[in-house]
Amino acid sequence: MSLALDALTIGAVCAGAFFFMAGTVGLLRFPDTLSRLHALTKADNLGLGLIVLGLLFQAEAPFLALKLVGVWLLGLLAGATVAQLIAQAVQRGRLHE
Amino acid sequence: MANTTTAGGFLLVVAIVLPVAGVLVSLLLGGRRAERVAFVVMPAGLGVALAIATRIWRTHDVLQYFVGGWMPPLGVGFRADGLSAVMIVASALLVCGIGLFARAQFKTPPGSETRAPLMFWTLLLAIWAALNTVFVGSDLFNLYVGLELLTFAAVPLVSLDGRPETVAAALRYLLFALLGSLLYLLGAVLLYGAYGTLDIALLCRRIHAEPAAWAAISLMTAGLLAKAALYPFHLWLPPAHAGAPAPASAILSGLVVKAPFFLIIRLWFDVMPGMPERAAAQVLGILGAAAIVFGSIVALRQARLKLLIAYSTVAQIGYLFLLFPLAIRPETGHPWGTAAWTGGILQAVSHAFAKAAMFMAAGLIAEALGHDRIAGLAGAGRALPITVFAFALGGLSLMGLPPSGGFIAKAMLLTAAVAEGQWWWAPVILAGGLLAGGYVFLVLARAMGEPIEPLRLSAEVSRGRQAVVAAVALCAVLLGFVPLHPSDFLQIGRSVAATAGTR
Amino acid sequence: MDHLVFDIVLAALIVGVAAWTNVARDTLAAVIAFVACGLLLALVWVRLVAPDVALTEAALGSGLTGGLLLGASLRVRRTGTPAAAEQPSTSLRVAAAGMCIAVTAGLAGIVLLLPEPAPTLAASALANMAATGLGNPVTAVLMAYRAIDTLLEVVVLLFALLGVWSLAPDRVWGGFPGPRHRPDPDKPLAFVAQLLVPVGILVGIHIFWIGSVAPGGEFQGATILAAMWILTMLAGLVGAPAVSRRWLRFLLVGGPAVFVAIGLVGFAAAGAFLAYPKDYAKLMILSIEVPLTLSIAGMLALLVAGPPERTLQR
Amino acid sequence: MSAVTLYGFCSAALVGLGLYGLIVRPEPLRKVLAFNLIGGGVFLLLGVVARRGASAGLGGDPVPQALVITGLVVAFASTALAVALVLRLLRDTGETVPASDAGGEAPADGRK
Repeated sequence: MSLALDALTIGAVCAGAFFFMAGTVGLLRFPDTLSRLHALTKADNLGLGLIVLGLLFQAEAPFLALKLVGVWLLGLLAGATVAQLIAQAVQRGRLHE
Repeated sequence: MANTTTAGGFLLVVAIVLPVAGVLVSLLLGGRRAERVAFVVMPAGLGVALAIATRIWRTHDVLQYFVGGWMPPLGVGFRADGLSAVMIVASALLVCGIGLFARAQFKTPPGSETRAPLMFWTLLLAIWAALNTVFVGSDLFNLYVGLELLTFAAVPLVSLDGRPETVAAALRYLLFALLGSLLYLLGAVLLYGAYGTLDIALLCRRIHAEPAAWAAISLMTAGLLAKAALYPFHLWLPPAHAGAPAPASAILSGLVVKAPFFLIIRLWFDVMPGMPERAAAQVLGILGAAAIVFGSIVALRQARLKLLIAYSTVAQIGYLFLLFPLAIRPETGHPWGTAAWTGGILQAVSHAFAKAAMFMAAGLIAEALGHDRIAGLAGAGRALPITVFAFALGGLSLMGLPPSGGFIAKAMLLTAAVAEGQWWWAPVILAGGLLAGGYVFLVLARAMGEPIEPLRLSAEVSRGRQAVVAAVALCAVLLGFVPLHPSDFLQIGRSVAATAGTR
Repeated sequence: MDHLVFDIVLAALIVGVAAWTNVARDTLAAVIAFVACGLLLALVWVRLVAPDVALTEAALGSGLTGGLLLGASLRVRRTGTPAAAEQPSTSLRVAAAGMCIAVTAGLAGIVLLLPEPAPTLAASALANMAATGLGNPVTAVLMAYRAIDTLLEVVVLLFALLGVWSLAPDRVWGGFPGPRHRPDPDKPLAFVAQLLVPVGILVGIHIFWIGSVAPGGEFQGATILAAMWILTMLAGLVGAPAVSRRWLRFLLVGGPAVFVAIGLVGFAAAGAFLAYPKDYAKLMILSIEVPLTLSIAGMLALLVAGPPERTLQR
Repeated sequence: MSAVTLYGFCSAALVGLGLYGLIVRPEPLRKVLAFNLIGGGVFLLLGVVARRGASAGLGGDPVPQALVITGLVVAFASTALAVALVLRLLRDTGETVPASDAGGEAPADGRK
């Protein structure tokens, strides 16, 4: 049983790490701010979600699992807000490159 | 050493908590009441300081207090020896004098609260609390917090009038002070890592000559030198002390730079007695000698009175550091039995009074004449006779002429140089006195001269304020009547270190 | 050590990011690198089994300090200052590098020479904890054994705030700190503030509350509360309070004042300043901590907000 | 080499890097950043000392851990005061960097 859970964790975390990597590559390689933002937020939200999912299999107490989900939700919220703010700044021409 | 709180030890807590409470109440009440609170705290604080000194004097023993009843190494203690008592009383007297002097300058107008008076009165009490913390601290981290208290109370005083050049001076001062604090903290961390305590008395028993201890003392000394503005770390001092309002300059130059010097004494003589090598002490002495020569010569060439006084502080700080080569591992008995020990500490105290008086005198002159250019001082002696007289009295101490505390201090340093066979300090001490004579007479000669055109005073200066300045200067003169031999009082509390650590 | 690879990577990352803060041309980039460095350091604190410190480092050392410096570097940039400041000569750089390498090498050497077994106060801190009624040894150090440090440290914060306020121009004294942030309900920041702040306040109180038995405490909780206050100010939901407001003075002074007062009660009740009688220790510590947390939160938020810039009168 | 020693080296490197930045960077804000790096190094060293003192079932000596918390708060206060001074100078002296740098350049000279 625990072996199966470990395998699930490893799978999910590896997948999450892959998405993080993809997002970072996008951040570095894409030409303009908006597409960088796109790559970063999409991939990172998915990556974070997968990692949290993987760790949920290891959570010993329900409260701990709840905290992990809380981390994911806060991460989503922060990512979305910052992306909005940066996009607004780009639209108003306050940000170059 | 009795490992308990001594009777009367609570006075040490009161000495710190009283001005802190003053700050809290001032801030809460705001407006005019800040000044009133300050004038309630000042006599009370002076009373506490005198009570501490009399107790130490009568019992001939240290005062000790363990906060919360927790013993070191887990807890934090306060400890006041003869040296602490002298510094506490001197600070209390000066704070009260400066407070009386500043009353006219930082009067709160009726009605709404104004910035400068509120800040001045709260920061004055803040500096007092910080100084007392440094003087009674016996835990190296607690002392770090005390040093930071001092920094945060002193820096805003520099830029109190808000001119851009004073803000720049305050920033420069802050950067030096922060570097000093961090180096000090790094040293304290190394000591904890090596010996598992920050308490000075315990460290003294556990410490021995090894790389960690050497590195710690070097880092801490370097950090404190930056705060004490010893040459070549003096760059921040002249603009900061000359730019601050006169009462603030008086407290910065008179007291604030003495706190790091006091801590270097604690480190070298209490934490690691007998450990510092003569060579290291010679280095401090050489820096001190360089400060005396450099500061005095640059002071001679200043065109503005306050800058002249500030550079003179750079020079006078140099004298303090002659204590180290002359008192460490003396041929004759304990370091604190030497003439250099008493002389160095007397120099710290008498310079505090003399310099505070001179800065306040300069402030009055600038207020009356509307400027502080030395070339335009003619006629000041006639217009402000008491003030110029007070300036001259302060000058006596700087030159080392009798009767003044400075004379006794420099005479004892000179005696020690001869007795220890370190004759090379003697010419520096004498040359510093001559150069000080040069810049003091330069100012006096100008001030006593007849103005070419009749002097127009831009402001009236009350007799009361002039009298305060004269009283502070008189304290420096009165110190000239202490007996010219090693003081017993300054040796109270030293025997602990002697039995515990001297090798 | 099975985590050694992780440790090596983490340490190398920290050194690299720290070096980047020196090298980066742009101050903003340097600040961002510094924030990253702080977050990585928070991980190190977890590795060093110091979760209390990890929380403080992440919230205060990296978060609030980073926010403060980000705001400052943006203001510097907005005034359009060219990076024309004279750069130091190569010889100075080489000399500085040499000195810094020497300092680093010396410190590293001393780290290797530290005594084994290391001196520690862990046992005595643990042994005396029963007298404090606390379950977290770090909180016991902060609130009992070395309570005087904590008291003086809060006073340090207050002095620093006085110093910041003293930089206000005379005519705006008593007014509002910092630039005005206009309310704009459509903005994402206002949305996130409305959503996040209630949660954040709960988290802050939770972290403060569990500090007596588990990692957390007044400083960590206060930092989160301060961050929430700053967020609502940034979003324009509430304005920064005028520094002459009486309630604000109460908020700031309350914590240290109660600390001193209860310390004096210790004189009477337990025979020493800041001593707690055994049966009431927990209660007394808690009655210090509650106002202290609020005061610290207020001081931290106002330190970020800066000196008064706008007058009371319109 | 143990992880604790590794982080000890890391703290030494942080102190060195911070000192370098302090000497070499003329802009006051960069000096403030450098101070925070040195501070980070000093606190990390304190953490290493704490971890080495792990005993009695505790993961580390709580005394130095508490000192770090105190130190972090003090460091934040210093940063806030320094930033306020820099910004005030910037506003008063307008857009010129050299004037705002006058306060910041000195430490580099002072250490020569």
